[in-house]
Amino acid sequence: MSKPPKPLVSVKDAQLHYRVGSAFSAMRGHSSVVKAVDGVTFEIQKGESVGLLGESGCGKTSMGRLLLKLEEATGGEIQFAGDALSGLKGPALKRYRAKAQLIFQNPFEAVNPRFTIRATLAEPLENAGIPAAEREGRIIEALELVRLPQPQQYLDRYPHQLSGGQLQRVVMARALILQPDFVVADEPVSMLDVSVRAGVLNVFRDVRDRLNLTAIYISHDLALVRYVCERTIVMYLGRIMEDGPTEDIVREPLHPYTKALVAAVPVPHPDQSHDPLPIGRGAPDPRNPPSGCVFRDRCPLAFDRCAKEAPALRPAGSRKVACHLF
Amino acid sequence: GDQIRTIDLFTRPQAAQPQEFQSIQLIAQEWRKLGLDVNVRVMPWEQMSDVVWYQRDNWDATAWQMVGRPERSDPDEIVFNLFHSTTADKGYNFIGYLNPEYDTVVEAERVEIDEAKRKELIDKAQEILAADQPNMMLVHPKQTFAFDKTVWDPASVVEQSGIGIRNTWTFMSLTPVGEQKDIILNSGDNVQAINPLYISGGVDSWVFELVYDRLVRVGPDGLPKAWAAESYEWKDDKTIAVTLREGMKWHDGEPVTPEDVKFSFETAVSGEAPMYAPFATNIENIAIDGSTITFTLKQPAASFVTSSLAKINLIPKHVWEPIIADLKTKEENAESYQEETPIGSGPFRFERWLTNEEIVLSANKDHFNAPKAERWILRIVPNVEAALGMLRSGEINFLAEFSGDPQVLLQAAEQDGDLETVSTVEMGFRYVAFNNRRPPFDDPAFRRALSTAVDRRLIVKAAYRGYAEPSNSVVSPALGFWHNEAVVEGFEAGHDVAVKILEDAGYTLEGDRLHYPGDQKETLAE
Amino acid sequence: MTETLLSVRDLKVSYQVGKGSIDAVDGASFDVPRGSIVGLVGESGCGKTTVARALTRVIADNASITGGQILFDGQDIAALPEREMNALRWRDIAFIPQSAMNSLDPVYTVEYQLNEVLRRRGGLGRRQARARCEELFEMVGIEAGRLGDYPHQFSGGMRQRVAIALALALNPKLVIADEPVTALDVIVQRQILDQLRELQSMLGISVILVTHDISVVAYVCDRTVVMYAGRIAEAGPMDAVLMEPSHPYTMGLRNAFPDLKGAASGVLTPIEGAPPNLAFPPPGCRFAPRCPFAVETCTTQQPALGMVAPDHRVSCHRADEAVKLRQEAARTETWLADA
Amino acid sequence: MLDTTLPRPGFVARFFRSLRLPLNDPFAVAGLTIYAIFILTAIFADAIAPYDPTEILYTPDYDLAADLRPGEDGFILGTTSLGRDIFSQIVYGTRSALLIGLTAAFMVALIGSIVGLVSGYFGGWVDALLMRLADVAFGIPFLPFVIVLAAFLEPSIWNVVIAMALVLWRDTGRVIRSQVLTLRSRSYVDAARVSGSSDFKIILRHIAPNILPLSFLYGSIAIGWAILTEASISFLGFGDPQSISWGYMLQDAFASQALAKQAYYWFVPPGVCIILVVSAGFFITRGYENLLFPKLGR
Amino acid sequence: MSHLKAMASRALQLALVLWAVVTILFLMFRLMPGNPMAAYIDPTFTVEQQEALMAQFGLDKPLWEQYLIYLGNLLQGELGQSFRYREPVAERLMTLLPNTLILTFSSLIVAYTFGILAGAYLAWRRGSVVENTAIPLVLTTRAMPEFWLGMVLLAVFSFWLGWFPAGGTRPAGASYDSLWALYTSREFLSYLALPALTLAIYSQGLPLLLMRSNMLDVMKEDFVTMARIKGLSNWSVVVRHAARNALLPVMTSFAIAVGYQLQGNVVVESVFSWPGLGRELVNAVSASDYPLAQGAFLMIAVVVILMNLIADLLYSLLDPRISHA
Ligand SMILES: Nc1ncnc2c1ncn2[C@@H]1O[C@H](COP(=O)(O)OP(=O)(O)OP(=O)(O)O)[C@@H](O)[C@H]1O
Ligand SMILES: Nc1ncnc2c1ncn2[C@@H]1O[C@H](COP(=O)(O)OP(=O)(O)OP(=O)(O)O)[C@@H](O)[C@H]1O
Ligand SMILES: [Mg+2]
Ligand SMILES: [Mg+2]
Repeated sequence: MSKPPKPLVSVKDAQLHYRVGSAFSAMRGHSSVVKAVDGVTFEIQKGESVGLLGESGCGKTSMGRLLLKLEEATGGEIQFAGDALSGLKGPALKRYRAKAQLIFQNPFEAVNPRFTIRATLAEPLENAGIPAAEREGRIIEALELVRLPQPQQYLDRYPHQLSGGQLQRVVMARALILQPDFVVADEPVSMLDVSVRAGVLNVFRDVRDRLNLTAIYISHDLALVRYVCERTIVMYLGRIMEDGPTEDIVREPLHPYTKALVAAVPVPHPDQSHDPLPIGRGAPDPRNPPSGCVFRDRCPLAFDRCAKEAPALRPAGSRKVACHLF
Repeated sequence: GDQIRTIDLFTRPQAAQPQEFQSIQLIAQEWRKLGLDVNVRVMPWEQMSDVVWYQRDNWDATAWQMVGRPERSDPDEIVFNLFHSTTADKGYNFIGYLNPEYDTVVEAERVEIDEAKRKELIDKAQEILAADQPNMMLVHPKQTFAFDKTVWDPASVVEQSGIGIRNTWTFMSLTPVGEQKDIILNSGDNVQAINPLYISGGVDSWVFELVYDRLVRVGPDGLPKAWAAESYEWKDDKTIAVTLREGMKWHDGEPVTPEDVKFSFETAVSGEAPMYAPFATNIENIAIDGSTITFTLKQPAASFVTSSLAKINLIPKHVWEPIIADLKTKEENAESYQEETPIGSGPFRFERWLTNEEIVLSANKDHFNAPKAERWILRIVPNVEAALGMLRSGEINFLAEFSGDPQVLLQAAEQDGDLETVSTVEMGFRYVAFNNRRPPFDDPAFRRALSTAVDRRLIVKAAYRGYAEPSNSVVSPALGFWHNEAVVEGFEAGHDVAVKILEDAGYTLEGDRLHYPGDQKETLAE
Repeated sequence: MTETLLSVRDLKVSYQVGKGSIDAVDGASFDVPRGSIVGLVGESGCGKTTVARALTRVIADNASITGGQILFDGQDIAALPEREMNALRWRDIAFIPQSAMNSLDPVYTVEYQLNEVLRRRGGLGRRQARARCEELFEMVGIEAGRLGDYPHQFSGGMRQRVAIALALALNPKLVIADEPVTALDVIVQRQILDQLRELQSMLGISVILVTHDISVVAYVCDRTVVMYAGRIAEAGPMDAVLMEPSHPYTMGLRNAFPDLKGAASGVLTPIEGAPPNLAFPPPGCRFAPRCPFAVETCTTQQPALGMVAPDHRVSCHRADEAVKLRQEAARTETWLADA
Repeated sequence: MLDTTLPRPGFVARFFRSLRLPLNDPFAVAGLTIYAIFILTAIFADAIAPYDPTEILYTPDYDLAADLRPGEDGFILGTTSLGRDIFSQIVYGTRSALLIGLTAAFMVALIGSIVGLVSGYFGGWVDALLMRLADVAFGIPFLPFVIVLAAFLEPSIWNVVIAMALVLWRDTGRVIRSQVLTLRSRSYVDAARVSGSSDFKIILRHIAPNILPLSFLYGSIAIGWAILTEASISFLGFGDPQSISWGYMLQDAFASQALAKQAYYWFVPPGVCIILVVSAGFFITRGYENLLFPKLGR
Repeated sequence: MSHLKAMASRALQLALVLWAVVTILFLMFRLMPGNPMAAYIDPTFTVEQQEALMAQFGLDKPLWEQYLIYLGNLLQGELGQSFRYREPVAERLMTLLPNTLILTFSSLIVAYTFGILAGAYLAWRRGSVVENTAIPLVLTTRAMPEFWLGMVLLAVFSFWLGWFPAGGTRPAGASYDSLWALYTSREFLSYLALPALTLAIYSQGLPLLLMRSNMLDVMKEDFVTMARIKGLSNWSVVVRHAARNALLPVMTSFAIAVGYQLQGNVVVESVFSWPGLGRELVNAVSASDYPLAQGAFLMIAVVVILMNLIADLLYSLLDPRISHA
């Protein structure tokens, strides 16, 4: 498969291992390492938007944090526009901060409750050295971009005086105010009510297209990912299971895990399949992942080799799959 | 001259020494009226004595005290050790008082066996001190003790001159009137050690004076009285013959022999009991002939009977000989040796000691002066209020220490009805020591002025609630024979007197502050 | 229509806040037929939990049931003396809370907590209780060997299963499940829902399933009750409500949901605005401020819960125009125009 | 700094606002009122007190004015056994009590906050080192430490303050550290980092304001501790007789045998003052707790 | 493997903390003014005696050498010789430690029993008149200086009512076969009553307030609501579920309170003539008896450190979320 020569983001075998457990659990030998991200490799082209999909705890947020250098990778390499993130310091880091942004899951947590909307939005401008006189204009501009009508009225309000949907737009505005190239959105609508979700998603799609943003959209809901992203990466226990065009994945999932995932998504129609899911019960334990393929203990198709050997992420048609069956 | 620097005046904490503390507050206020800047510094005894004793050039004035002890019934220890030039460097003359005339007088007093002549010398010494005022004598406190008269027959209580009713004689003669036959008394201080070869805290001596006998004891009248000795007799001014009492027994049943006596005195100078050494160094030889023990001295010593024969505890040779031999090979000496059960020959036997709580002695019925009480129980009660409460509730029946206000005690006794109190003028005294080394205290006129500035009667009234005698002599009126009445009577006090002395000596007041006479510079201001 | 187990009539619940009060549930009426699953949907804060808790009569300290009737098996339990109500709890009406983590006492083993119900409330002996525990665990698909574990030793999905086991312990007639799957992943959610459905049909119990996700309703429920701002917007058989919604709010909800089965190019349409502040509700229809079809009467007059089809009730002044509105509502512009 | 185009409340006003005084809790208001009264008394002590608290007074007939009962010879609360005016002592005692209490509180809050902030925010070896230091401080029994310090330096009311600064930052430090840990994991801190704010700026802007009430809470606990400790130290005889404090008055009363003399007027007023000030601190603290951890309160 | 390593690192940590405390103590006392010799000052005190004493106490050696000797002795469990009492510090302190511990524990047990019950009750009755009057009262008890409280109790119950003796641990001259016999005797209880009551009154506030606020906290937890929905009795809900959970942090605060209490004892032991560590420490400090003061301080510090450790352990034992991780 041929690829355009220069990806904007390139992740090679990235790892993020957390050391967990207190002194006491350590005493009983429970001290352990959580491999939140364990050997993840992918590339994102400029202007592409990629969905990061997987169940809770599979390492989606961790991956996002790595990409934004909020967390230092414990292994592997991540490059942004050809520069390794691990080497960024001082002014270079500051420049990167202006180019890569994050949209948070819970808007109520993502803004300082003591800051007015104006102060919240002024912070990145201030850090980027935008003169005070220009800031107001930029703030209004950003709020208009996220379709917050009559932005002026919100400037002196405190976060709790806004609804969730409005606040999430503010969070988006903050991420966009410095006109970044790259945005990571971590489940930006999961805390919002259904009736307002659509609005935020629409704004996201819209802005992405208008600014030609490169974006990663993190979610556990395939329906949402499908709405926003043309490509999807499916993660399980810190690894990539499948990576390919969203429509292909929705239509014909290859990896057994993806199959279950697609089958499990509920639809708002009375007529739908009630067949049991093709996946075992139980939850993945990130502290003691199974040997070989991490999914094998829940996989209905697992065979001997799965226990011995971790499958590599290999091309399979339009996409890549990490499964011995492909 | 220069303005006189701020004078530091030390005192102990109010909680520990309320009267001293209050006296010092009053004195400081009077001195300030003279134009001095006085800084009262409160510190615990150990810190205070560290400065006063080991940093002799480093202080100005401090409250100090001498307590009454039976051995001090002879004035020699006080008049010599406190003021003689030989003790100025590292001894008890920490004030640095240097007066050759005084030195000669007290050197003569030491070796004068003739009482009348010695009395003259002692009087003279008191006069010199009164004139020089190396210290500012304050008061001889009255010791007030109390007991429960429903438990003890008041007639059996003995008042020892200069000491009070809390004394060995009382403990031996207290006669129960009812069921309670235990003497239960209090002390605010912990007992440190019960060791006949170690002079530790004051309370400790209450205990070992009962457990151990001495050849001589100072009697209730302040005069030495043969005790374990049947009798003693000066053969010449360097030889004294002592006859040991017959039939005495150690608490373990062994007989008390002249060998034991000899051993006791020899141990004092053996190097293993440094604190007792000074009391036996003057002995050249001890000879035994039957039950007679003959001490030959290196020099004549007027106070030998009181300060040596009545001081050295008699200890059993069979117990201590191996201990001393063992200690010779070690770094420690006998002072840090604590017997499991101290064995003496005294009127009380040691029973039990609970750290910081109580000590129990039981009557030695075999003693030649067997006590009437059954047990002697010392309770450690650091809280004065509690001690008084305990006396009233019967938890103790003899108040052996009371650092509080005597009026309170009297009032309590009156209310209670069962209590009797006895106040005795102490042979000890309270004073303010001046550092004679440092200006302006090197000037006798200045010292005199400070001393006269304070009306002792005010101190007696305000700090001691009337329970003290104003003092101007280190020899207490309690030692009737040695006390020089004239020095006290001739003492004039008052602000005006003090101002006049200062003016006469050339001190000037500028602004509100006192300045040195002439062109004298202040050399010690920081 | 099957026999009704529970009939809620004009229920009113209000919360005392400071000096004022919030009518969190303001005249809710709906029925729960025997042996059916009824979905209670609505967005956050519309009063779903308040209704669910009111049915158990264990409500917040500052809450009070200010009106209406709760007819359970013909008996008005809203008026029942506390002691009799307590006797009814769990034996007849059980509850599955949203977060099983917080609803299981962390310091006792799961077995202890099952036993507590079985023996104290069910009067079972030690042996019988043990057998029942094992039976229940088998029912919800957990090995009996894990009975002695503490709640924190289970994963989220398993804890939810434990909560289901606990709810079924005394064979209740009605199980109220307050958002039992909201905190769970899609796969686990699906598994739990399958389980719930299976057990419900096996035991023939009735279930009230509180959720804000109409997909969940679509997946398991027989009937749907849609709430909006403390009132019932629409109630009826599940397919009728979902496929032929008669209330503009329900129509809007349908538009706002992404659909994996639908066309890829579909556009989601939000309902602009936010639910009203319940302390100061709008005078007329509570949805009127966000409703693209609102007319004069809507802002002044409260609509009544009227019948649009047998067993299908809607509280909308324009309920009779439902078919027309439905067509209009399918167009995105309808909803944007009103922004 | 943030935005200069809009009028902003003055620094003082902002400071008080950020303390979030619990003005809706009746207890806390009572506490604040008590504080206010004592603070005023301390400030105007010279004007209020009729005498110097250490001056030994005499009656008109030149007798020592000792042991006078309240009201006698015009001494409002009577005199001590050394003839000092109790009312004046109470008034001046306010000064030292507040001086000790407030400085100790300030030190404890300041040091504890800095340690907590640095430790919690930066983590790693700085955290490890500071927390081991806290362990050591936890291993040092406080009252004995003050006694030793009082013996080490001279008796002075500042010993208590120094000891508290040296030892008691540990509680504040630990609590604030854990608070910082949770604050640090808030998304808005990440947001600030992503938007390019420096660590220092984040601590100052986003974290410090949030722990301010907590520092204040620990500060007000420290006020009580300091005053009580000073009293205990005085009682044990390690106090400073030069500066009259309530603790000193209590020990003076007991040294003068107030109980046996039934001189309640010696120890009731200072005792009541201590109880008032310390309880006031507790009341405020509780108001804060209700505010900071609202689920605790009712 | 990692098990052993973790244990070792924990032990090392503890040892480091102890070493730091020991070193601080050593320096503090050595640099303190005052001189142990002061206890011997007497008109008959000679120069030779002074020098002999200095040598005997090792005070003539340089500081670092004294420090090494001190550390060496400590490692062998020796705390040195008391200057004042001329006896081994360890021996002396060991006779006092049981008294202090029994006072501490008995008062804390009373305080915690009362505090927990009252705290739970007040949480249950929140908003009532009882609660509104009780809370300020409790806060006031914590605001009273302990010695003040002690003296007042002494005046009332001992001097005035005569119900309890005024000081000590036993009747004068009474002897017991063993410490155990003493501690289990009725007389001992009457001696223990007042000091323990003083400490208990002072310390009940902490468990009470803690219990109360924990209860209020826990009562809002879902599992308590669930217990209600399950139709369990009030008793079950409040005691089995709410109180049991609220108790956890209170129990661990017990261990830490022991540490605090040991410090507070200093004052109460002086008021009630209780032969304990605290009083000894105060005496030793004012007597510049370094070895004794150091020893007493160290002993208290060790108990405090141990108690902190026990608090940690206790929590992990009592809370299944930690113990069954
Ligand atoms: N700071 C941390 N310390 C230790 N472990 C962590 C930390 N952050 C995350 N983890 C663990 O790493 C794993 C991956 O977490 P992550 O938050 O990346 O998952 P996620 O896919 O975003 O999950 P969710 O959908 O719940 O947000 C989880 O097991 C989590 O418990
Ligand atoms: N204890 C309470 N005191 C005051 N108001 C309350 C209380 N509990 C709930 N409310 C208010 O009552 C309304 C209904 O709350 P309820 O919890 O029933 O909603 P819900 O539909 O369950 O919402 P969610 O989907 O968020 O769980 C909300 O506006 C809420 O703010
Ligand atoms: Mg996440
Ligand atoms: Mg709810």
